[in-house]
Amino acid sequence: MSAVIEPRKDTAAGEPLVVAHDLARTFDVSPPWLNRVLERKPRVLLHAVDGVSFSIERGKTLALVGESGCGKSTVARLLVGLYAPTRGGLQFDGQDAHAAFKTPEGRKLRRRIQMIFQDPYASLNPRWIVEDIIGEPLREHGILSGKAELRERVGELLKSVGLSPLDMSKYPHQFSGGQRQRISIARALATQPEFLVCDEPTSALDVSVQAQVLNIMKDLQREQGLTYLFISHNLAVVRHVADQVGVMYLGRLVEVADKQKLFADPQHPYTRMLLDAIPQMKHTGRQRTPVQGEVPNPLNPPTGCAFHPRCPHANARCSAERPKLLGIKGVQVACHAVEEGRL
Amino acid sequence: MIAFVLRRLIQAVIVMIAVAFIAFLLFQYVGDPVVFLLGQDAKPEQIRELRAGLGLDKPFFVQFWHFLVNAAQGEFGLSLRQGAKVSRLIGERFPATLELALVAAVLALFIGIPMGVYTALRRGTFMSQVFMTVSLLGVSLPTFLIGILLILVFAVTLGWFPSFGRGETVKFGWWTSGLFSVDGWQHIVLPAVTLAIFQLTLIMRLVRAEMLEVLRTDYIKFARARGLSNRAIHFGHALKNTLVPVMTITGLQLGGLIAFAIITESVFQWPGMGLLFIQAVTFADIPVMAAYLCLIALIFVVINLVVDLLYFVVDPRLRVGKAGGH
Amino acid sequence: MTLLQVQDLVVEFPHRRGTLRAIDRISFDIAPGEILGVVGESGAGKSLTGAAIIGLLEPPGRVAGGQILLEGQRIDNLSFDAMRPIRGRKIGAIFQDPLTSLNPLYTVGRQLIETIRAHLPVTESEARKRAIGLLQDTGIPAAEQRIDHFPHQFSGGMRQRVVIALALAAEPKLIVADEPTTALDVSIQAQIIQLLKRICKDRGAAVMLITHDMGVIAETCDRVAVMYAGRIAEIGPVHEVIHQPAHPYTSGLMASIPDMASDRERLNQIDGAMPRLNAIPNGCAYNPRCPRTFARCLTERPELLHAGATRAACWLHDAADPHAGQAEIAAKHHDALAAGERATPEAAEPIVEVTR
Amino acid sequence: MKKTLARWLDSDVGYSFRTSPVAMAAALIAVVCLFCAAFAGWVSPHNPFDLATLELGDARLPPAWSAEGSSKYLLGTDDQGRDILSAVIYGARISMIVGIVSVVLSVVVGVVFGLLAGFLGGWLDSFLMRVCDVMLSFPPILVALLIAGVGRALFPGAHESLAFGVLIISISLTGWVQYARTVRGSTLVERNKEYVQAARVTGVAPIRIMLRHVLPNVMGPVMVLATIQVATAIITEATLSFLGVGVPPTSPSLGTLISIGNQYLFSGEWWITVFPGLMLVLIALSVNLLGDWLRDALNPRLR
Amino acid sequence: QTIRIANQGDALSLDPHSLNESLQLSVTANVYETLVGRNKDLSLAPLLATSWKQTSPNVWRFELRKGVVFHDGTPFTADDVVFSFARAQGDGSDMRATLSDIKAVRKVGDLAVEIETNGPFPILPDVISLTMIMSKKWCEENQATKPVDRRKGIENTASFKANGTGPFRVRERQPNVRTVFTRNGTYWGKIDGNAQEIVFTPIANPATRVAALVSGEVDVMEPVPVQDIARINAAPNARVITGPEMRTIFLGMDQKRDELLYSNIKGKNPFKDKRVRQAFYQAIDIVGIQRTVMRGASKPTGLLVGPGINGWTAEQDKRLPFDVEAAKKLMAEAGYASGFEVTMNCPNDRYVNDGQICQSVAANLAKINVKINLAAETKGTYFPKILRRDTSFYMLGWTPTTYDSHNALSSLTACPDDKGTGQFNLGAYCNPKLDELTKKIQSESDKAKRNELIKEAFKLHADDIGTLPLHQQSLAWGVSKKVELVQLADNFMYFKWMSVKP
Ligand SMILES: Nc1ncnc2c1ncn2[C@@H]1O[C@H](COP(=O)(O)OP(=O)(O)OP(=O)(O)O)[C@@H](O)[C@H]1O
Ligand SMILES: Nc1ncnc2c1ncn2[C@@H]1O[C@H](COP(=O)(O)OP(=O)(O)OP(=O)(O)O)[C@@H](O)[C@H]1O
Ligand SMILES: [Mg+2]
Ligand SMILES: [Mg+2]
Ligand code: NI
Repeated sequence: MSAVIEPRKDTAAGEPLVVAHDLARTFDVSPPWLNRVLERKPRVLLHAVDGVSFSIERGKTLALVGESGCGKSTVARLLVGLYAPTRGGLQFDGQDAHAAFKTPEGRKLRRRIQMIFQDPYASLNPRWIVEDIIGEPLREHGILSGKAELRERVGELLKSVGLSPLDMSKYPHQFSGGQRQRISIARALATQPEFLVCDEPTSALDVSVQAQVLNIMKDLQREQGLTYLFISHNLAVVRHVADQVGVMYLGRLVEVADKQKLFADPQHPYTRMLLDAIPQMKHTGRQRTPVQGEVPNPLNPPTGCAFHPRCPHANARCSAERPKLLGIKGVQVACHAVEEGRL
Repeated sequence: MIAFVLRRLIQAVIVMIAVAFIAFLLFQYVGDPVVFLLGQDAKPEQIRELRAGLGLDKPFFVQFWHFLVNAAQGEFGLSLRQGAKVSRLIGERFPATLELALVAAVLALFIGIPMGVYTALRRGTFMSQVFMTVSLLGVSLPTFLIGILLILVFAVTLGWFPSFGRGETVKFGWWTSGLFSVDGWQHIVLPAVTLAIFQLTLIMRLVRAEMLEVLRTDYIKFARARGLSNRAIHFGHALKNTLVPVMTITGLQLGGLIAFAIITESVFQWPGMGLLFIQAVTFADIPVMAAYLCLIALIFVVINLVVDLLYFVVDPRLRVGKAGGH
Repeated sequence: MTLLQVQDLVVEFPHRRGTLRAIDRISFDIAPGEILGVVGESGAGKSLTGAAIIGLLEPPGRVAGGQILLEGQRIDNLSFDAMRPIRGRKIGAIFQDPLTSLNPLYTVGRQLIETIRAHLPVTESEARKRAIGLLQDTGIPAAEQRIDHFPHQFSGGMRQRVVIALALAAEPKLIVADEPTTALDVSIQAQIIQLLKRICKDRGAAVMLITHDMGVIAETCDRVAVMYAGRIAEIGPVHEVIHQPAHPYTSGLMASIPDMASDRERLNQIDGAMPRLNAIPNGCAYNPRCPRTFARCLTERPELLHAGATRAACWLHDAADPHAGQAEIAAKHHDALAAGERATPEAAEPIVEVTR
Repeated sequence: MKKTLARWLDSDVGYSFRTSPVAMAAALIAVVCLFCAAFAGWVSPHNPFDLATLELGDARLPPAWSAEGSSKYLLGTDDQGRDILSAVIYGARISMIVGIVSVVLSVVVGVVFGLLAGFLGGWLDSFLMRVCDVMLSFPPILVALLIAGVGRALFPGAHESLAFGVLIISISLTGWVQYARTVRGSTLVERNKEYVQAARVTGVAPIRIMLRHVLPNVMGPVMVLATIQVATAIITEATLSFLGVGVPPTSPSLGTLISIGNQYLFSGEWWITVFPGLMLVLIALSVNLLGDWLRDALNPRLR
Repeated sequence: QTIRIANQGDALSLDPHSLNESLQLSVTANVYETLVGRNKDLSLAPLLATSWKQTSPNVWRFELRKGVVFHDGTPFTADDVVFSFARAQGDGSDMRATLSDIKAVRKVGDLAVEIETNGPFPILPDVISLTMIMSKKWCEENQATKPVDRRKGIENTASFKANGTGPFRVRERQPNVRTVFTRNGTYWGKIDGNAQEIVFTPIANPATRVAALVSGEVDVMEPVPVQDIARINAAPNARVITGPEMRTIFLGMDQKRDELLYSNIKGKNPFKDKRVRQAFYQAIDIVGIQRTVMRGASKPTGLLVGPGINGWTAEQDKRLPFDVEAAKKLMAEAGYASGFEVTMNCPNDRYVNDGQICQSVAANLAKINVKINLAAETKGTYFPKILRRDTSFYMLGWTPTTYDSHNALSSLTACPDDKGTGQFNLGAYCNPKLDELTKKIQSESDKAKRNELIKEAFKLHADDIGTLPLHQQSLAWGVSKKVELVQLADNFMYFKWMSVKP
């Protein structure tokens, strides 16, 4: 390693870098106004994210897990400013991020916040070669301007994700799924952001490359105090990278806990089911127990606790009253059963 | 759906008013109708009198207001030259133009689309190069030249098709149709081909370009993997996915066919609106032009509306109000 | 008795600056009712192998050598039309990104019925009945209604099940499933894996399952092939490959899996990167990264050699020329790696360079 | 210069150019046409626009190779005694300027409006699309008459110098709509794709996203339309000239020559229309073939 | 025996009073008849009037034909004549202008009428040769007592149906598509031709018209583009009948303004100098134009009227010689040795090869260093422009509708006033002596004396070089070899003289 990495001076661990307060995002999926008037249909709102609060300390990682469609990506997009929140707010480094995105200063902020997208292929412009794709943030923020310099830097970035600098002049479609994902990781790392939102960054990578990438991310975190929001379906990975884990269900956080606690002693019934469904390396040919029941329709979410139709411990209260996220036994859980000590 | 249509119709009215307004602005420059209304021996006071009688001496906005008021009552006034109700004149001519445009459009679509598909599938082969090149003749020769050449070859030399007119027509109420007699079909062939040639080239090239994109998509690959026949893949799956841009352009072109078949109609003496319009322009027949332009605006609005509705038919993702999974 | 036999398959991408050999002489076979897992470095050529089997390499890619035999018959040299009845009917495929594999303009039912009728001599209504049955088989509730829905009306997991239903529509003998569960949460993943297993058991179909999830492999497969740089590094029964890997790459791979039990700060990793396809070193493709390289590895390409229950392409297992006598060039290096510590950071490829 | 050319020839696009005989032939034709047009004065044997040199007596001579032809006029003369060869060369110059400039103008306007409408959406979208509807309803002929009328009212006596402007503006004014509608449609799809969002997250300004990301991905149909429209614009120009709002008949464009010659098709003077027609076909051909090639070459997936 | 006729346009309506336009009148003249008609040589012929005479300077008496019935069977009487003249002079009629000199029409018996004029009016029979007689009864029954008024536009039956006394009846009428005529079995006279049915179709495009004739889809068509005459004559089944036409094409110059509107000469008007006008005249190679542009189908002229018009004489119809050198000298004398620039306005779809003629003229004038900026445009914009006199140099064609030179003199050469005299004298040429002569001609009833006056007037104008006469274009009708017909110089097409060879 040629360059000596100095830890950032202003890194005061313990102070939250990102604070999401009651973040919510609804999508208006209702038909146009005139249609509604004529056909007497109500507005249809989809609560993709419905009041999510968390904070991430500088240099730490919060992982989000949960079913497909529970709103993880929406949270991610809210954090990077792709969506404006319908409710709630986001503080980044003490300032209101969404207000800042709108100002010219927002560009500077953009540089500090980056995102790795869920679908690597879709997030790469099919008509650009890799050099331009990875170089874009560098150019946009005026970090590097010389063509040669830029090339060199892109080469380094490619190498760091296990690709060759010689791949620079290829187009995205000439890569395999995992290679594309690595390209989008390299792009996100290009501006050396402080906060990185990773939406399933390693889903298409084989374990060895995944290990490399995760190690890089860890190294960066250690050396530069990078902060991550990490979304993944792979609980083993989550367990490895996260400091804290948030479990989402239908637009809400149902449990937030330190990873040790969460994996050792899951509280919410959904978390428990999820952990049960992890495939095990040790026992080849074992049958797993998937979470029972169908995924609820987000347009018409169940009343009360959204999980109650699938929950073995549900009672009348669960179907009537929506549980709040409460601190119980050192973790935050939103479950009446846990609150009442039925579990 | 109804609401969608309703909204578009409201917009259509606005568009038509705008068109009428611009049309009236135009009329200051297309000539003076009075010059053509009276014979060469007319006395100046007769001319003045006629001008006043027609209201042509009034300020622009007054004339426009009168037009709007009349138009709102469904009355577009009288043709200055023909002295007949404009609505009747256009009504007489509309079926001819519409039939011609439709036949041409069908021709263009039914030849253009398969050719587009073929050239996309056999990209780079000799035959597709030939198609691509030859089709260019259709756009690089002016319509009047193509029309005359067709007449020269098929009417004069070979004597296969008649060179002018609409042939026998059958009357259904106010609608006259030439499509119910052999004679009528013979007459429509040459003008329809002339009109279609340009569209054909455009459609073929557009389909090819879109097909090339679509053929690379995952669902085409997957359709292949499912062992579907080539026909099902190319025409069922790939083609349908190219339709959105193709429909947009075809819609615009069909509107163009109806609206601006002027040259073809005059070459083949096709008794349609284009012929009426070109005469109206030469004689500065303001009411005819105004009504015609409004009608064209309406046609475009309707066609664009139909195209937008067809989007819904073709692409279920655009259908509102039926949202399922998410 | 084998269902599919791949012999010395070579896939190339002719490019104007030389030909890219993406798959270099791989051989393996699959028996009926068997699930063969395929794992390996990303970019190793797993998807291309699948595409080559079903004859759908994207141009300019092409099969440049070797042969693919299905039930003893060559299928790699068949024309598009001759291949058509085989696709779907004998080989079903699920691509790496199943979410875009459905034509958005047609209902799920139409696509199913069309596939069924392309292969089986049934009437429309029979096909429809069958399609509903398939959807039910894949665990889609209320299949009678859902069959008339469009793909965008399904959730991601359900869409994937539809794709599987399509791949199964004509009861193929072989299913090539390319990362069918990536990007799905564990719960849906479990459902899909169950489904695949059931099909193998019930119908005796074979599955080639490409995935990165070792958990899935362990749970599902009978045998595993490990690919590296366009070649097969190791192939053998799943338990042996996972727990007693014979090839150094496989060992590295297995060591890289994040362990639910351990709490180490860093994961084990194989340092370096897979070589670019047109810069594969002589001899063993893995030799630059291999902790146990010796002279022969640099010059001679190893074929698959028996190594216990598995077969590995590694000279370590050459019975005729046992490696014991050879000096291992990088033994020390390997020891450090095996100890779970990262080799000296200087030796590693530079990670993101920080120059603030 | 040499180096950049060499580098270009070595690039991907350059390579596909080198290996496509069709593209090279088309480029050759285009270069020859451009050269002739640019240096019309040197290339052509006569100056067809100089009325003093016209001899009525030499009118309607057939090409030099036929019996009555004169070696003075290689491709014959038209009804005014104009040398067809020279007229074609000079006419091509006018036509190419009109055709290319007006298409470029309408593409630029149409693409900008289409991008804005599609990318920004909202009332701007509705407004621009209704403007399109209005514009669609007007035949270019009428628009040209309007502009010519206004132009002449503003600058009386500036007929010839005005003609070009009027032509180009009126063709573009009606031409941009198609581009706008097509681009808008594709932009609506494209703007929601993740690579555009990725650029947003990176902090790329919306203008640059539109131009650098969205634009190249929506140019496919635009290229099809544009290359075809070059020919159409040239023909429209002929029609407009006929109505008297185009170039004056004493300096005929290709289109004008064709429509003049069109009257003589029956009477056997085919060369008056055939040679300009051929020239027009050649121009259209080279533009379209180059366009086809470029579209394919710029699409990385088709290489 | 059906004859199919194609013309470039269609009659706008069947109402014979609705439009004073030669095609309109030519078509309706087959259905309706006038009191006075014309022979094949354009001399006056008795039609519904058997004879006429001037009973006093201001009064003419017409004896009407006996035994004539309209197509619907109503007998023709003096009432119909009185009614028809009232109709033609009334609101909405376009024939009003031609009849403005008529004071009253009186019935003087069942079969005689008297027409009183405002002053002595020697050419009355010529003037009324286009006023067609309708049936009073029929018009009243069909609410068609007035022609369609464009302002109010109440359309009436006379627009679509016709009930005249003529040799042909209208059987079917589809405006702008076709009109079918059949022979009138109850016609009072003898019909020379054998045509039983006439199908009249408008075909606007000249090339299409030619094609239709050559391919045998029509039997007669008009006009033939001059360049296609040879081609049609070479065709096995058709020929072209050409003949002189009464329209004269000429160029006019602005001779009034002190500075030309469109020229580079500032502060003076070169066209005020006769030498310049003469130089222009002599620089124009009209024979060359006749040979190349008109392909022989024109007759170069030195007068503003052609043969067939009363007052035309062969001896006066002489041009100044074509002489570029002389023209150059004249230009130099006038002080324009190096020429000047002027804009020439020209229609491009009104007269035969009008655009090309202008181009050739421009090329001719280039030889005397005059640079012509040619503004050729469609008639729709051209005529309003030049009628505003917004021009310096223009082209015009003129047919005297009265078949008399006076019409040309008063419209084209008289000093313009605001009552309509000199209305088409767009260059505002003005010679008071000529005006005086014109007035005299108006009321002189002695034919010989009158012709002398006309001659004198033309001489004055020619000496002034007030206009640059070019030529009379020829009529060119394309006719199938099977068809025989008579071509008239006024371009009227009478079906009664058409026959089909068996
Ligand atoms: N732009 C949008 N318009 C309407 N609905 C949306 C939009 N984006 C997301 N949704 C809906 O919001 C919900 C949450 O979506 P999101 O993409 O955040 O899920 P996710 O947790 O990331 O799922 P996955 O694991 O499958 O990626 C889904 O029901 C989705 O359909
Ligand atoms: N069109 C192409 N042109 C050039 N090279 C290609 C093309 N498609 C794939 N490749 C190369 O072929 C190699 C194998 O690709 P393949 O998609 O089979 O990988 P994979 O094993 O499926 O990887 P992943 O696990 O990341 O999906 C890759 O290194 C890729 O770069
Ligand atoms: Mg997501
Ligand atoms: Mg893959
Ligand atoms: Ni190492």
